[in-house]
Amino acid sequence: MMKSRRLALRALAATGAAAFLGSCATNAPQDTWQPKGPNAKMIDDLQQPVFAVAGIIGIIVAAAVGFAIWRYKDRGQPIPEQTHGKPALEITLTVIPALILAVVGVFTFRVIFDLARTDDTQLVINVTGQQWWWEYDYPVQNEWGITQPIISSGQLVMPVGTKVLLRETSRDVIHSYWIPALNGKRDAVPGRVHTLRLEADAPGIYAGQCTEFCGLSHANMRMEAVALSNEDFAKWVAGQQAAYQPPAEGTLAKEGESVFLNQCVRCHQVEGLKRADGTLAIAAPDENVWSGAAPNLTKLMSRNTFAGAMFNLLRDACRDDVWRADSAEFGAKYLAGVDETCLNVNDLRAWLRNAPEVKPMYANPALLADTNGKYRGMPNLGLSESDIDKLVAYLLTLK
Amino acid sequence: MFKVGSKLFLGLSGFASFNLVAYIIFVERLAIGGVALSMVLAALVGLTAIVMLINEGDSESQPRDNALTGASLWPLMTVVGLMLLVLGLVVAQIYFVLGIVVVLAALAEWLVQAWSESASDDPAHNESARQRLLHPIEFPVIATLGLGVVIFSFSRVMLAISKSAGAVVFMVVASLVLLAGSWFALRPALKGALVSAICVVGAVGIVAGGIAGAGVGLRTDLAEAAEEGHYLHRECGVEKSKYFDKKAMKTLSLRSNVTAIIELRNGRLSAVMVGFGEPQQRVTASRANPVTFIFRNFDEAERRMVASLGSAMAAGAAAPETTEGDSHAEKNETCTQLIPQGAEQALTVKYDKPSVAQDAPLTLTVPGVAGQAIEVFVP
Amino acid sequence: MTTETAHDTTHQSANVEPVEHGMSTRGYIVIALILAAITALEVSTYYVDFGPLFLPSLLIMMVIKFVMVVSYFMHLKFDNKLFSWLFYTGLFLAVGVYITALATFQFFLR
Amino acid sequence: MAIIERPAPGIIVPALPAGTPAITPSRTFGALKRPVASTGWKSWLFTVDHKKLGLMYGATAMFFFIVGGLEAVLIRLQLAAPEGKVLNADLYNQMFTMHATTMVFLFVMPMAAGFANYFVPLQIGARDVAFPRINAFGFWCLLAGGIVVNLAWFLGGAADGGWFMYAPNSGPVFSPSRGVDFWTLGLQIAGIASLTGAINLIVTVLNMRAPGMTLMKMPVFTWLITVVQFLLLFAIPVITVALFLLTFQRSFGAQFFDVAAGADPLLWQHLFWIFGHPEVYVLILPSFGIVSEVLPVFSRKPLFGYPFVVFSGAAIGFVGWGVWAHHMFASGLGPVSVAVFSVATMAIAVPTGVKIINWTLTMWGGKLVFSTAMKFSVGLIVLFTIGGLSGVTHSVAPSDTQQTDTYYIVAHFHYVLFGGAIFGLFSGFYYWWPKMFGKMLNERLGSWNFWFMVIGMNMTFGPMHILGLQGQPRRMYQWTEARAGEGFFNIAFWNLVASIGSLVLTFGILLFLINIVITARSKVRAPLDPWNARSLEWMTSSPPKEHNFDSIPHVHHLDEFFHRKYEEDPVTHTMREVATAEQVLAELERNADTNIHMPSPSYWPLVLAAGLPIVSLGILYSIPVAIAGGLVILYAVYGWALEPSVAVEGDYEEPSSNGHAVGTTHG
Amino acid sequence: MAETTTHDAHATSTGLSNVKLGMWLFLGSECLLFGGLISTYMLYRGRVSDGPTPEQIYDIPFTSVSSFVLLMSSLTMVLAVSAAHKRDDRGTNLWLTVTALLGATFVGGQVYEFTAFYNEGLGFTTSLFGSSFYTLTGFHGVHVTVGIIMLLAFVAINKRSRVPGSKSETVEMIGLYWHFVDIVWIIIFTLVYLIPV
Repeated sequence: MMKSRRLALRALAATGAAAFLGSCATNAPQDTWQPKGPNAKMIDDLQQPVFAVAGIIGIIVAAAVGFAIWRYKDRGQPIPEQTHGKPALEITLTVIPALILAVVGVFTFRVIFDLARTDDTQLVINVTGQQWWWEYDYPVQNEWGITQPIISSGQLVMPVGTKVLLRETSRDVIHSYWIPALNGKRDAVPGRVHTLRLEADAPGIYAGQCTEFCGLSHANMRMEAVALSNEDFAKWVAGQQAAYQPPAEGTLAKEGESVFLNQCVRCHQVEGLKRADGTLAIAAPDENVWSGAAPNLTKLMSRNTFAGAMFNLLRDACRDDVWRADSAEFGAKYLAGVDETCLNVNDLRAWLRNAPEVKPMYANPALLADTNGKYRGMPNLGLSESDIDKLVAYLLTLK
Repeated sequence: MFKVGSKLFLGLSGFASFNLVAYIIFVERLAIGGVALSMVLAALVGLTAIVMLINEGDSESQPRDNALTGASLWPLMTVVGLMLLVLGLVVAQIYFVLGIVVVLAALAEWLVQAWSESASDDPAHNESARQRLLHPIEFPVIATLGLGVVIFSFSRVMLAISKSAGAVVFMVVASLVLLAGSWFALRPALKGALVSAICVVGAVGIVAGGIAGAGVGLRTDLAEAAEEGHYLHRECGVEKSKYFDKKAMKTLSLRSNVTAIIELRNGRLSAVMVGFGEPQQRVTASRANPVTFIFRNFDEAERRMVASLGSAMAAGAAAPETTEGDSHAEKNETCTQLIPQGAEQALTVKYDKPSVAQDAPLTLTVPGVAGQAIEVFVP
Repeated sequence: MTTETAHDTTHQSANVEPVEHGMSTRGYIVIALILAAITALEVSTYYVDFGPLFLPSLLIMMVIKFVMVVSYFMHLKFDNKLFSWLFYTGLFLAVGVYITALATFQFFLR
Repeated sequence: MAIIERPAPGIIVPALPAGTPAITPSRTFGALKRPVASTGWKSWLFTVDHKKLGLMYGATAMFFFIVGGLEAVLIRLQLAAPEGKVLNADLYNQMFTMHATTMVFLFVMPMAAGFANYFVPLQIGARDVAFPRINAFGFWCLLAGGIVVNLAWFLGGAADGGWFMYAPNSGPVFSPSRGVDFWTLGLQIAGIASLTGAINLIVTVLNMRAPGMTLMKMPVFTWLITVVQFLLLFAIPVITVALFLLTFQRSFGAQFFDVAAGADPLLWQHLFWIFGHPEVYVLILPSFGIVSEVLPVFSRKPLFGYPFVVFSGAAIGFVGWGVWAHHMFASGLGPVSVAVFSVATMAIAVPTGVKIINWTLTMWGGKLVFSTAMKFSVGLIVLFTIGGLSGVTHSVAPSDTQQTDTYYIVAHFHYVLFGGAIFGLFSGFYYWWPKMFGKMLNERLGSWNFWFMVIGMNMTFGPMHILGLQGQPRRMYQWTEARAGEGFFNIAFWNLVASIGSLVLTFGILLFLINIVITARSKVRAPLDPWNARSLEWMTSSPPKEHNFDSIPHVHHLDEFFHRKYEEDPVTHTMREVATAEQVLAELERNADTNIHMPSPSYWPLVLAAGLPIVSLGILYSIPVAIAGGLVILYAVYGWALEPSVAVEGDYEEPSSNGHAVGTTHG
Repeated sequence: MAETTTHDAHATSTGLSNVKLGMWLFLGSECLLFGGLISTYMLYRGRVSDGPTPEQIYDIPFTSVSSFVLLMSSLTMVLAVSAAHKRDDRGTNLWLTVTALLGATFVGGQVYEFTAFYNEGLGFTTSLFGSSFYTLTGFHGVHVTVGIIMLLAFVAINKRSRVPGSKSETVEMIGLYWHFVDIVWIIIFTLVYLIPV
């Protein structure tokens, strides 16, 4: 009897208690109960009462069962009358939950349609998922100063207080885009264009993760949405559109550029990068990678992450500095990008040394028969340590 | 414990396992042969088990010397199969496979017959034993084979004659069947032999027709179509192409969430895209990813939409899905069919190279509508 | 049916199982002819332009044919209602579920 | 004694005319005789007895339960700490795919099928199911399917696309191992088992009830099993289509899910979930049925609102067809579809709630006896309620977009399926064990088993609510410290708790296995009516005779057995005993039917089912093998078609002179 | 295959035959199977990334005739059932054979159609239309073929008088299956062949 009560209490702990404690004690970056934008707020406002009602009903049921256990335990009482039920009571108890749900249904309806609006968009960003990273592509929108398309990956940068619409699609399997603090998730389905509204109230970084199982490195396919104030966003746009600055002759970085041209440019595009003969270097990921795309590295060091946001470009201390900056300072800190002192050299070098070892991918040449020899993910390039030194130096210039 | 039957099967199983081991060691591992031999072995072991399990039904002590051995077709069939096998080694694999099938079938029949003949003293019962074991496999196999031959012959006849004649022949054959059936039904006094004779004549006729049809080959338009790939032409001009534009689709069912809808209205092209309030003149298409456009024609004339695929295409790489990649690939464009007013069609295109690698901008145009183009930007 | 005439009809009829559904051979042939006629009409839509009636008329003819075969050839009309319930449950479930599923491909943006 | 009604040897021998030859032809047809043994392993291999098949279903399911459970433990070990190294990503993906597949298709479904097979005929007073050979065929299909699915472990890796196997991730490029092929073909074969079983049981229930048993006098277990069979009947063909499309794509190059050709990956999702959602009810309703049997027995009181329970079960079965897209709220169906399916999903909560209310009210005012079976049933009410309520929270579609594909969902369906389906099945084990084996499971150990399972289950799945709401997605082979957060709700702590809980749970289930062994070794026979039960299955010996009932009882009441034992006192409305169970049985025995015909065992179901995996392997490895398998199938079908359901006399062994049957001893 | 048990000898609760009830349940289930295949086709019929479109290769006159033949086979099937009920063995066998032959004609036509389409450039892997068309009509064709084998097998077994259980009921079951295959074709003929013009 006592045990059963404890059981009932456990039941409460599982569903109900989280509702009361949820708002005060947590700091998990993907908490679904801490909306940071109007879309997520809409969802939160809808779900909190539902959780509360569900908790209360759970308590009532558990209490009723507990009471019955205590009250009607066999203490030698006679076998009771064989009653078969009371229809009136039954119907009442059927109608009450139906009514509760009807009320919930009405509110649900409204929120569903509000969240599906596409006619009040202020900024459109194309988002393309592939195994196991996201590509962000800002189509030309002169009102935002985007006069030529910007292609980025790893971090989605967006202005604060703006109705951003993501047009999602995928290049291979189904992925799902999810920034819990800004909105619910929406699948990126190959062959289809789906929309997702995002809007952030304050500058900052909002974490998310791919939530549709997408193969080996599903767990490592993360995303971060960076909200900047409008001025900072304009600066970011200008920075992204800035012309390519080749490294100075004779530097380590210049040698790195030629390593890049030999190796990396097969898949990775750097806008404005020219070959020795003066022609533009055009990456050909379509010939080497199954998804036909690899992250565009033009302004790599303006981002904080690499390899599908699995690794940080910043050392932990520098990263914490950016993540925990208050709204006023955040923009400046973020736009500072990555410099040599803050660069997370270890992870970057490990990645360049042997990418499939640190992130599970289909890069084993023996298993590529089904893809006509194309990789799924970055292969082991077999770079020498000095090549890696040069490359790191070069990558640091991509800012 | 071990009696004649089980000894035979045990011996066979041993032989098969020896073969399998030898095959794996000397020939190759886990190829078709290995699988087939393993299956044979498994089957033999199973048979052995069954035979032992059911005790073969006979004890050795029973007199069996008076059992008569009947004439048998199966040794002959085995030889035929072996000949096919040898032939197959020389000529073509198909005979080899056929030979294996015939040999196996004949051996199986032979084994069962031999076994059943010594099963008991009573020939009638022996025969019924054989039937109980083999009829379940003989009936369906013979029926399926017979049916297959008739059906295949019939289809060869249909393939050889012209399209309209085909429908007529089809009708005639069916009517004949129906009429013959009705006739037999209405004349119950007809002799069974006559009925059988008519059926046999019919079957022979169809098979003969089939052989003749196979000799003739495909009718001309089919042969041409097969050779020329009629429906693969992509002549993306204003004019109607003979096969490709035959009966263009008027509706496009169940298609949603495309990249852009390209509308032709009053001689103007525009792209409607979700998220953009205004119709656009420029579309961003993600690189190396199949993108789908819907073309809607609101003009009176029949129109088609043409997507240029860029110069880099000619350099090689994968041909887009919509072209065959043969002689038409160098045009580097693909298109919808000519569609009338109010109709729509989808076009799925894959741009492998970015716009910067192209000599000229990638576009969506409509032949016959001058000065209108939607630029496709591929980052 | 006339096939019986040559046989010992008295013996035959004595053995006839109670035929629960009252269709005669003639009845079946009439049904078959009607079905054939509808099929001919269906095919004619391929040659003659029915205009806006095209789709509804084809669907209606399809349903009529379907119901006729089920009711008469499969005896559902004469048989126990339970059979009808079981079969039509499956049928309507299939129609409802699949049309709903296909409809979801239509919504949103064309 | 043979189950087959045949003249006793004593009658036949004198009937032989004098001077009959010593060897009669019929005696020598060993290979061609039908199997007739009623003892020994052959009696199991070729049996068509619904009770033997039920037990075989149960044993198979139990085996796969252990397999699936071990897979689950490995998953939890991997996730106990950040950057887990127990499994690599590839193996982890296979593990969670096979865990779900095994638990759904190879444990809960067959276990429920086992109970259904065993008890539905008994509960309706029938001697067997309508199609005994098809019943046997179904079991062998299930076994063959289970073997084929798991064979992949040894042939290059199991399926790795998740049990939902979303296209295009299940395509040949993205899942290059053979695992998915084995998975599709194995499930296809197991699907045949469900389909044939469904037809069989529906016909049995409709056609073979004891006289007087109207539909509304059927026990609730039988009712809900019938609803389940209807769900299977109509859901299995849908997954069959989906699996065929996938097989054709993977093995023959069809383009169904090839996006470059213009395919729409959502097609798979629709087909899968049109099957998948009814499937959820297929998993849970049998347990609802068991609970609806157990609660009245141990409350000494009829089920409260029997018609409501029955009709709500039917309503769940019906509405269950209109809610599949709630698994796809994040898939981009568009707001109209989402809104419609969201409301439909809320609607289905109502009949489910009705059941919970009725169970609670059944206990209300009763005389509650807390046997282990009863404990599991009460546990189900509470735990399922939690799962049901968390289900309501994500019927609200916008809320679901925050929760779907996170651990919150994992928590939800484990409360529903573990706390619901599996607790129900365990309740059934403890309740019906004496009926099936004539021995009681140890109640003391049972109590320990129950408490370890309750605690382990809540420790494992309770924290997953928190993990999910804190944003931990499902199907991650690793989680990282960087996104674990701090404070009370940090992901690291609760992952560890869940992993420890899974070990507690494992120990609880181990206790059950120990209990089985102890019980099997015990010599104590169970009393005839250990629980003071209410329905027909207890109105026969334990275990039941091969023909179930000596005479088919005439039914006058719901809870017929109870009403034969007790009568209502017209004044006080309390019940008084008028007959003991033994007396009721003796009455039946006195009126035993004289001429009981039982169907004979047969080889063909086994042979037919054996052909299917051969075809499957043939499709994967070599077409000639598939053709050989096809021939086996043809052979079996014809053998079957030519075989009468009751063996002809010649198939029986003649008694030899010393009175022992020839051929019953074999080497 | 129709299974008979000794229970058939007893009266059933509903008074209906087990086998027939089972058959109708099976047919109800088959509705969902063909529904799925037809839906797949409906979704994909217009998706031609390569090769011919439906309108370009469908041969309506031929298909009309072939539908007609299948329809007539339903008539002969029903005559066979009726003969079986009258215990007219000759009539039963005769009409069953005619039904099987008409079915075989239909399947022969389908083999022809597939071969012709293949030559015109529509392979199983050519386009979504091709994959879904061949899958749908192929499944139907397999059903017809199974029906033909059932019919012929029954005739063969019947000639040897070895039909277990009730003969007329077995014929009726085969008949139900055969008619079902026919009504599926009625739907396919309209939805697949006639409508997408």
